[in-house]
Amino acid sequence: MSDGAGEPAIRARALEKRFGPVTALHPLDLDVAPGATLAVLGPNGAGKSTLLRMLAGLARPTSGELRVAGDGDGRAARRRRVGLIGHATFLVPALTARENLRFAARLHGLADAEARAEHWLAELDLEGAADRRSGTFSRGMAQRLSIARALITEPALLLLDEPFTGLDPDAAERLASRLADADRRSGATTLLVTHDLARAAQLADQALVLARGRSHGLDEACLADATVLTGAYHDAVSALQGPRG
Amino acid sequence: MSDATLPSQTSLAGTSSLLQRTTGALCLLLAAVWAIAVVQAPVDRVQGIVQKILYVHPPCAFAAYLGFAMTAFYGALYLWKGDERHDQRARAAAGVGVLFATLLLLTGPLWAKGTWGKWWSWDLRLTLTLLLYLVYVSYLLLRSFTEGSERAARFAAVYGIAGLMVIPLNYFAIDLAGGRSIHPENLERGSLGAGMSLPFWLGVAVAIVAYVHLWLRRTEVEHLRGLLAAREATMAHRDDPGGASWDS
Amino acid sequence: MRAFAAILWKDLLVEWRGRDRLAAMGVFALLVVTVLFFAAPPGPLPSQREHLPGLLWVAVVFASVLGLNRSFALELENDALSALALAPVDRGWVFLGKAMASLVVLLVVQALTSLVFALFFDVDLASVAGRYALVAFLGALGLSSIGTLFAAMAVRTSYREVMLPLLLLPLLLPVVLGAVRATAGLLDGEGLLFEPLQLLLVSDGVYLIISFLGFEYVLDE
Amino acid sequence: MGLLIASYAIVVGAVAGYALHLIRERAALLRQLETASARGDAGPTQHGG
Repeated sequence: MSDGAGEPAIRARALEKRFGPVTALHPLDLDVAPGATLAVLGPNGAGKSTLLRMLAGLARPTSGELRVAGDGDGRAARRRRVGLIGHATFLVPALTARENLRFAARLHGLADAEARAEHWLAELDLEGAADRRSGTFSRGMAQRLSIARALITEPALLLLDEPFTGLDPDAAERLASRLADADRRSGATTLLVTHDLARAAQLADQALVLARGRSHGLDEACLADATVLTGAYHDAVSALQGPRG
Repeated sequence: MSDATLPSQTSLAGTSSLLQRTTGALCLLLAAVWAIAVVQAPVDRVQGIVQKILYVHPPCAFAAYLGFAMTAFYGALYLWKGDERHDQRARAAAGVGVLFATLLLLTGPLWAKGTWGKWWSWDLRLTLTLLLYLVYVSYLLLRSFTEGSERAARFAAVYGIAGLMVIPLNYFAIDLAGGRSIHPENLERGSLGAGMSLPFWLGVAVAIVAYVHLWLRRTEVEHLRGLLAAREATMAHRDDPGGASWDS
Repeated sequence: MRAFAAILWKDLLVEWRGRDRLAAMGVFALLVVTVLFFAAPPGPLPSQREHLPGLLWVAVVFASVLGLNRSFALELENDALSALALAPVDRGWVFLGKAMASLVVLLVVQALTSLVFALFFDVDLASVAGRYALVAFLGALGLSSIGTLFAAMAVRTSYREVMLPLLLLPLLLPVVLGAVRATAGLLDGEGLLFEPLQLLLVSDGVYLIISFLGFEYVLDE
Repeated sequence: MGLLIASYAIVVGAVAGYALHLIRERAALLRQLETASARGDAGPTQHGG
C-alpha cells in the first residue's frame, strides 16, 4: 500500500450532507493517500453510506468540498472512475456471466468489452460458469462475479459497502483475500464500509469512525490488530454519540 | 443539527407574517368591493340572474392555472437549486391549485345547469380543466406514495413540469376532437356586456389574491411540518442510536 | 452512445429470453379486445362503427402499461437500477436505451392487438396497413417515451402497479386522441389526415424532450 | 337563483374554510414544535457544533 506524499486520492474539506433540516453528515475533513485502503466504521445510520454515495457520484454534497484525484467536470466523470461492490450484486439474472461483464464494460463506454470480460472471468476463476445465466449462481459465485463486474472498468476508486454481511466465516475469509489481492494488483484507492472490525484491521491502512453523522479519525496504531481496533472504535463511538451530547 | 429555530417568516411566535396579513386584508377588502359590484351588475336579459356566476366561475380558473404554473416553476427551481424551501412552495402551489380547480369543476356544472339545463358538457374549457385536475391529483398522490422526502420532491418536480407542458397539447387535442365550445362567451373583453367587466375583473383579482394568501399560509405549514419531522427524527435517533437511519 | 446500445441490447436480449412475459402481454391484449367486443359490439351501420378506433387504442394503451411496469420491475432485481444510475454517461442515453427497448416490445404487442382487432371487428386494416403502421409507430413512440420516464418513477413508489397508470393516463390524451383520429381517418377512407398526424408528431417531440431531460433527476437515488 | 347562491356559497365558503384550517394547523404545529423543543431541553435541543 503506497502512501506517497503526493496529492491525496480523496480530499474532503468540511464535507456536509443534509436531507432537508436533518443533517446526515456533519462537516468532515478527510485525506486518503492513493492506493490506500480506508475503513469506515460506525453503527447503522451513522452516515456511512451517505459518504459512500457522495464518493460514488450518486449524491451531491450539501456543502463543503469533495475531490477525488482526476475529477473531471460533473458527476458523470466521477462515476467513470468508481467501482462499487455492495450487498446488491447489480447482476442481470437472465444474462450469462460473460454477458453481464460485457454489459458492465459497455455501460462504461469501454471498447474492448469482450477482451476485458475474458480477462476478469479468468481472474475470478469463473471461466467454467462463463455461459451459465447468473440467475443460477450460488451466493459465492455471484459475489465473485459482482467483484469482477466492479473491477472490469479498472476503477481508480473502489467502494466496498459492507461486502462481508451475511457471509459465513470462511466465505468472508476467501472474499477478504480476493479483495486484498485485487486491490494490491489494481492499486486502486479503496474505501471499506463495514461492521467487521477483524476484517477492517486486516485490510485497512487508515480508519475513520462515524457516529450519528460525526466523524473521528483513528491513527494507524489502532489498526495493529482487531482487539486494539475494537477498543479504539468503542471509545470513538461513545465520544461521538456522547451520553447526553 | 442545524439550529431548529422558529421559521424566519413568523416574526412573533403567535402572529403570522406581515406578508400573510397584508394579502389577507387586501383579499377581504377586494371581496367586499367585488360583492357590491356583483350585486349592482345588470341582469343578463338572455340567461337571467344565473349569468352572474360569470363573476365567480372563470376567476377560479385564473387562480387554478396560476397555481399549476407556480407548481412547475418552483419544481424546476428545486431541481436546479436543491433548496427544500422551493419544494415546499411547489407542494403548496399544487395543493391550493387543486382547491381552486375543484371549485371550478363545482361551479361549472351549476352554471351549465342554470343556462342549458344539463350538468356537464364536454366543452373545451371544462374538459381541459378536468384533465388538469386529474394531473395534479396524481401529482399529490405521487408525493404521498413516494418514500424519502428528497426523492418525492424530485419526482413531483419532474411530474409537475410535465403536467404543465402537456396543457397546450391537451388544448389542441380537445380542439381537434371537435370540442365545439358551447361556453356562452369567451373571456376576451369584447364579450363582456356593459357594466360587467368591473365585477368580472374584480373577481379575478379577489381569486388571485386569495390564492396567494392561501399559498403563503400553506407554504408555512409545509415548512413547519418539515421542522417537526426533523425534530422527531433527531429525537428518535437519540433515544435509539441504531434506530432511525435516514441514509438507508 | 455505447451505453445506449448496451442498454438497448441488454433489454432486448432479456426480453427475448423472457418470451413468456411478451406472450403474457399479447394474451392480455387479446383479452382486452375480446371484452371490448362484447362490451361494445359493432353494428352494420357506419355510425355504429365510429367507436372502433377508440377501442383499438384502449386495448393498446392498457397492454402498454402492463409492459412498461414490467420493464422496470426487472431492474429492481439485484438493484440493477442503481447500476444504471452508476453508469458514467448522460442519463438521457440511459433513458433512450430503455425507451427504445420498450418501443420494440410495444410495437410487437400492438401488431398482435391490431391483427386480432381487425379479425374480431371485421375492420379492413390490410388496405391501409402501411399508413396505419406509421400511426401505430408514432403512438407507440409517445407511449414508450413518457411511459419509460414514469415507470422509472413508479417502480420506486410504494404502490407500483397503480402509480404508473395514475401518472401516465392523464397525460396521454394528446397521443391517444391523435392516434385515434388518425386511425379513424384511415378507416373512413380519408387517408392520413394532417391534423392528427401533426398532433402526434408534436406530442411525441414534447414527450421525448421532457423524458430525456427529466431522466437525470428520476434516476438519482 | 338558487344555483347562483350555491355557487357563490361554495367558493367563498371553501376559500374561507381552507384559510381557517391552515391557521389552525399552523397554531397546532407551532405548539408541537414548542413542546418538542421543551422536551428536547431536558437533553440538548440540538447537537449543534
